[in-house]
Amino acid sequence: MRRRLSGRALERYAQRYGVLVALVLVMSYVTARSPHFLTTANMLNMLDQSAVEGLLAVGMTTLMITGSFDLSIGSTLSLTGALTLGLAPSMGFPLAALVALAVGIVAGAVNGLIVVKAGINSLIVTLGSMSLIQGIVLIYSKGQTVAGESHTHGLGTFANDREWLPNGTWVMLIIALVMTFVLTRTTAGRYMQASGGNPDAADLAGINVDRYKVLAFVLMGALAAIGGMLYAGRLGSIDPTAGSGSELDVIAAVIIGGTSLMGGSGSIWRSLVGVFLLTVLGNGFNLLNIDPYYQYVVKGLVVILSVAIYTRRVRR
Amino acid sequence: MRRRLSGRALERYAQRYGVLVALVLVMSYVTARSPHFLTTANMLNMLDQSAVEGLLAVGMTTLMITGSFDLSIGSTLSLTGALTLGLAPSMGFPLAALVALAVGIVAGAVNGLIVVKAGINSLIVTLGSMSLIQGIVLIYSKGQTVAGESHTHGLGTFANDREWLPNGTWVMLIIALVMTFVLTRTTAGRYMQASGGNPDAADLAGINVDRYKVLAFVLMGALAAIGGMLYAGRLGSIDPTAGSGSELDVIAAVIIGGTSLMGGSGSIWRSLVGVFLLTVLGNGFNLLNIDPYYQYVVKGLVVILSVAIYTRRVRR
Amino acid sequence: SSSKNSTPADSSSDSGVSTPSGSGAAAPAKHYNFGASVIGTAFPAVVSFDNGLKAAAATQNVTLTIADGGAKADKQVNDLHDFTSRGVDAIIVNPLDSVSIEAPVKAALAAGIPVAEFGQIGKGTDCAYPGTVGSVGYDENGWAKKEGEETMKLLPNGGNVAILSGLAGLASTKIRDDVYKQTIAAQSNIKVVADQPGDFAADKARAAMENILQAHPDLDLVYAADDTMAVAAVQAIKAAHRLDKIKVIGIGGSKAAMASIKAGEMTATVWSSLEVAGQDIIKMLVDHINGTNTAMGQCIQLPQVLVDSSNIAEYADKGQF
Amino acid sequence: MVLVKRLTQTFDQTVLRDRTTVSVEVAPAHSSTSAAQSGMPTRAWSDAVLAVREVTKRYGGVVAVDAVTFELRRGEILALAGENGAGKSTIIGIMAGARRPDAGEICVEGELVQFARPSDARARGIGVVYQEAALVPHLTVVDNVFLGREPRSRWSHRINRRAIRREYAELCRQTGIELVGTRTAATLSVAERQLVQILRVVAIDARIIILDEPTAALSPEDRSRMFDLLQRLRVERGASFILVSHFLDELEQHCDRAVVLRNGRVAGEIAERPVGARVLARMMARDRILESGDVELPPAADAEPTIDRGTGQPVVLKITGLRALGAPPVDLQLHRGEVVGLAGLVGSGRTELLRAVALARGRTGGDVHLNGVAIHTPRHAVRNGLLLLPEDRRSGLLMDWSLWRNVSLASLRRTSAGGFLRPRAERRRAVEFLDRLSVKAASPDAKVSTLSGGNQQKVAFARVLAAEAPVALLDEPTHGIDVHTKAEILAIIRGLAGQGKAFIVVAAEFGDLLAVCSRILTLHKGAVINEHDLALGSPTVDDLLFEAATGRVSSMEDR
Ligand SMILES: Nc1ncnc2c1ncn2[C@@H]1O[C@H](COP(=O)(O)OP(=O)(O)OP(=O)(O)O)[C@@H](O)[C@H]1O
Ligand SMILES: Nc1ncnc2c1ncn2[C@@H]1O[C@H](COP(=O)(O)OP(=O)(O)OP(=O)(O)O)[C@@H](O)[C@H]1O
Ligand SMILES: [Mg+2]
Ligand SMILES: [Mg+2]
Repeated sequence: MRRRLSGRALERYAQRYGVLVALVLVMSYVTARSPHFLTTANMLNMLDQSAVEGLLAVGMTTLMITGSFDLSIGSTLSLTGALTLGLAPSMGFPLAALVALAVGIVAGAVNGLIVVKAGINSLIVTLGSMSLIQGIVLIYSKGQTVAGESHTHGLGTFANDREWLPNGTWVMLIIALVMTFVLTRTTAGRYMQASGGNPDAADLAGINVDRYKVLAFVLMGALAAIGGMLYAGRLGSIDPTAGSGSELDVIAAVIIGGTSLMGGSGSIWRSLVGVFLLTVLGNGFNLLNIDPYYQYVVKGLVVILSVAIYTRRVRR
Repeated sequence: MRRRLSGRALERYAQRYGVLVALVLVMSYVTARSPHFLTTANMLNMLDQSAVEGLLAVGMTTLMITGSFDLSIGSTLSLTGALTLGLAPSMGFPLAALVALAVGIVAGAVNGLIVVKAGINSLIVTLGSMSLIQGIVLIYSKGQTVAGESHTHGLGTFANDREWLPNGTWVMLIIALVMTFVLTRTTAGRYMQASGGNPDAADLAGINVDRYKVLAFVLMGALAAIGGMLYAGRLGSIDPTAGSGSELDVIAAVIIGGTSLMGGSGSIWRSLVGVFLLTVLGNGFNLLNIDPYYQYVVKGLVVILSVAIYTRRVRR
Repeated sequence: SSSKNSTPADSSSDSGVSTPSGSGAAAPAKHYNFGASVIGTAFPAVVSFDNGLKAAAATQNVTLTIADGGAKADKQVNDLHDFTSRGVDAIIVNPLDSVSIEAPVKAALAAGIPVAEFGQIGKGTDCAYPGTVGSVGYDENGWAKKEGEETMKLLPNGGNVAILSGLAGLASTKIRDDVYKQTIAAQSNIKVVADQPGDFAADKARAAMENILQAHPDLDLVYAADDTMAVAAVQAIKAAHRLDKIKVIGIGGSKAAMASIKAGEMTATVWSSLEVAGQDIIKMLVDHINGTNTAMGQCIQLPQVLVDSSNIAEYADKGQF
Repeated sequence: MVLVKRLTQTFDQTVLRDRTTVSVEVAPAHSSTSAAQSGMPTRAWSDAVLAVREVTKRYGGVVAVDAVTFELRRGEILALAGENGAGKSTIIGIMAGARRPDAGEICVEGELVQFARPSDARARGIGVVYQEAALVPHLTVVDNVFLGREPRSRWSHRINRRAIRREYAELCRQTGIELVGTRTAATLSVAERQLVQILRVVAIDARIIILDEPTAALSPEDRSRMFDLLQRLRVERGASFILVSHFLDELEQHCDRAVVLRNGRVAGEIAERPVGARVLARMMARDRILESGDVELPPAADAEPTIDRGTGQPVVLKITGLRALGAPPVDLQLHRGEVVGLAGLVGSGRTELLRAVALARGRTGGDVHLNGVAIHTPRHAVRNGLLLLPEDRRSGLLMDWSLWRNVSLASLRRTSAGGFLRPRAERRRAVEFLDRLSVKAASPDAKVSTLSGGNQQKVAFARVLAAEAPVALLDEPTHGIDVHTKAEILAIIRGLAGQGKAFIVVAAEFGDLLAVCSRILTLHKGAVINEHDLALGSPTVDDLLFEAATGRVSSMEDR
């Protein structure tokens, strides 16, 4: 349980930058194998592709730091995306976006309140709400793809015109920066960390643990909603199952980034590196013409290995 | 030492039998609404439908007791089912089953060894191996449905002829009983619980924590393999993605059954009640012809509520 | 309202790859890199299409990259952008969602990469996307309609029908469910007594069928939205010893369904050769690049065949996935 | 209004002796119950700094605190004494807002208060050093100390790190506590965690400071430093203190008054100095003492104490050149029937040494041989008969398991056949050991998490006893144990040594070492600097303390 300070510097660096090492390794390999990889266009491409997942990863990192999970974000993304596209024609984009945001926040708040007030584990609560929200999406969309004329309704700002960094990426980066600041520099962030790291200790220190836990859920919901808008803006349409499955990818990216499953610590930029690693992987598969079936194999190996690079067995 | 029965007996009963209460509530509702529900045929039906998931739940409960998860069981199920069906024509069912079992065991052992030796969290390891094994299934099956003439190759023993309890159900029940005995009545079971509940303490007591953790993974792999055979036997064919998604259902059932996410405690019969609860729900949906979209909503609510029934927020 | 510009597929649909008429393919063909973005390579039906692509690519000296959309529209959009980044010679898209691919397809076209589509025909828009070489398509509406008509034929005196629908939220689920119901609505004595999801998965479909059988002792016909579910339904009905009273029809023409029809268990299915679609689309693009057929906006519709006991002999080994 | 208040205050004082009528008499208009319901503080019945009245807390059938009434006066140090499980921590939890009472009232500075959460108590100037230090493992020492009251900018709530660092340095200077601020809490020892908590109550400017066994893990030096600190806070800030400790001489020396709890009830009060240790001990356990007649040390349970160093007896544990985490190499031979003590200050490396021996963790060199067999893994050690009682009982216990399952964990082989458990025999055997240590619990089936701190410690010790290992390394076996049980435990250790078992014992309280050991080694910064053979003459506690603190061997000249 206790370890010596001395000589652990290397280990700590490995911990801190391990995921970057993994990323650099994968990127080097793809660069060596494909001339199309290390181009501005392709890089912008990948940044754009990472925007939605990156946004979700920011929320998930914060949430996991407070000691919870959210499996319902995929459904929430579908719901808010569908709402944005569905409502924009009648009420205009800004209002539709506001409605979607409100819905995301409510979804997050309900999840959080159930977790906190009923004391049920977040995994099972959000497994339930994943299904529940999926049902709502299906009911709202009548099981059909919701398509909007995005460009005519302001959503187009998120469509990617690939000239320079697309707007979605900017949104993601700004939110990531703000949240990094909040987590590392403000009392709210500190209290979130404490609430996840040791709720009893936080409680005894006078911190309103429940509030910070719910807050993280609300943030997650809000970011899922923004993610839904980005998604809708980027694709111009959204099918009722659009987001499903993204929760596992996001959780994988966050864990690859080294955020603790036990709560209490984590870092947003490393989660983003994790997201980017997965994007690069997908990009590399397409550039290098890897057989789809082997893609599954390679992806599995990379996920495990990139964590293994920097995980040292904790000495008890 | 004084022995007095505490007045918290009721609370403890709620904990122990809460999932049964949830089951009874759901069953009562469906019974009241459909005359076809409470019939022997329908009950046998549901038992049969629960067999594969029940088997997986036995393994997952044991695994979660030792403090780990396995998200790769769906892929393993597909793989072993495909192998059984694919190999049976050429080498006969017994040998094919043996190969499938060996593959399941190897998959479990590899997962377990990585978790234990590299010290990586089981969630991320099995998220990786889920993808990896899925790739192997696709490569083996060339992406096609693997079909077998099950009855001619011995697998038919698992096909359901619905005369009396089908063989698959027997297999599941016997394994569940054996594992219940192992967990509650043998030193190995106790050591597994200790390894999950507090690895440090188990270590101090001289327990080979790593061995028991790996053992639970191996068991999980073996049961996923048997589940694959049951699946293949029941349906006579298997898609490359047949098992995908079942891991979340199984985990939901196990948590509904009250097994701790933190490891250290859990009960197999309650997990089976959890599985049966979900089966009853699906059955009720079909009998009552509930709109598919609302099924998602109801399922989500039932999952959350059935846990809420017996979860008490820890009192100060 | 689908527009059919030309239907050269008819000629080649029966015999696999046939030498395309009029294309000068005698000289050693030039080598090309094609990228194909499909909705998911883990779906057996898509794999049949892929196999057609691969077979044709091999004969036409095309190196094919297949990107697995994993049933996610955003992944597919990424894949398409990646192909454009890489600068492939042509792109084949099997869209999960027709709207979302608009932007990446436009980007590809802007980069001078020809695009062809394999997908659902008859969405109410033009058959092929503007600017693309063309589209080879199947017709979900047609399939469901055919099965609806078959139902009316099988139940001239009316009866009770159960539907096993696909995974909620997928476009084909909705079409196959709605169009079927609209079709049989023409005959008022046919009653849909159950409409339950089987999620295109065998185990879910089997369980749903078992449960529906409990609730409806007077069932006459089961319509499954694909053959995987239809075959699972047959098993459930057989186990309940009611196969003599209940007819089962499906969609897709899978191997197992063909075998089942041959064995006299399943009643009917609709078949369109996805493999041929793969071949047609490669040929369309190669011809376009070689300049042998520069027509834009071509539209090829795959023929649909209703397979039942009457023609099973002919189709028994044409089952796919 | 002011007049009314003054009146009631004097009135309170007069009726305090007859408490049954207070609530009716004092505030007929807004009775205390209505105040409780509305959550509004109202006038109260005591002008003491802090007072509790008729406070009751039940856990199921267990009444942890039963109608307890007492008060804390301005500037005093009040001792709260009682055996393990008497209810001390529970009442403290209630005063801290961490637990909700089932009945009763709390009054702070003459105002009736209701604490919904710890922050409420904090806002009233109540600071608590908890028995089980609750720290956030990933945060640093500094961050833990200032958790919840970080200096921050008004707008962005940005934490002013520089100010924190400055304040921390100032805090260390002021308290004399030296603790590297940048270490993460997860790396701290039990004693160090306790120091963090002490820093915290000073940092939050608490006026009412409640300390729940703050000294249990501290070395004598840190203890006296802590008491100096309390005196200074009393003078400089006018702070008042409630102190829980099982070191009765400590209470005698520093406390102005004492309240003694027994089975959740107030068993008695000692109203003025000196708070006699003997009287305290008698009050805590009147029933038992009346029977045995002896207060300080009940007679050894089993056998004659063996002060003989076991020469001539075979060596059971041989440690050669063992380096724990880079500390200087240690050589040690433990003979059959011998009890060897390790004396040292906090951080002197005792825990690391024991862990390196028993768990092979942190070994950077050297060998350990147990009866001639080299030990490489913890499993290996346990199998060959070497067991470690860890310093941090939480790391050794399964908190959600029943008592008896915890006790039997290391000795399942004795009550199983061929890998099959015999639960009834297992439970019976475990209960024997629990009884021997008089563990107080609702039932052997209760979860360990429901036990009081001292009783948890007993369960951990019972496991080691139940394993009946030939060699046991005991890291703070008497941590948090009340005087009576402590005497019993020491007697048990001596008794077992008489039967040929061998022990290495670490105890913060050097008196305990002197009472139980046949040989004592003093450690300073990881190195063994002296060895005392008690058969040849016993050193005093002060001798040991001098050596441990200075690293110099005590001799006549030094004294
Ligand atoms: N991971 C670590 N990082 C920094 N210092 C450490 C770490 N682990 C242990 N130490 C320090 O090593 C020294 C030896 O610790 P150890 O716990 O063995 O001392 P001890 O004599 O048992 O005292 P204590 O009463 O604190 O248990 C202490 O100063 C401790 O704080
Ligand atoms: N959460 C709980 N559930 C059930 N019983 C409890 C709980 N907390 C405390 N108790 C019981 O209340 C009684 C008093 O416990 P408390 O912790 O106050 O004792 P203590 O005087 O602090 O003892 P120690 O000296 O060992 O710390 C004990 O019998 C204990 O078992
Ligand atoms: Mg206590
Ligand atoms: Mg120590």
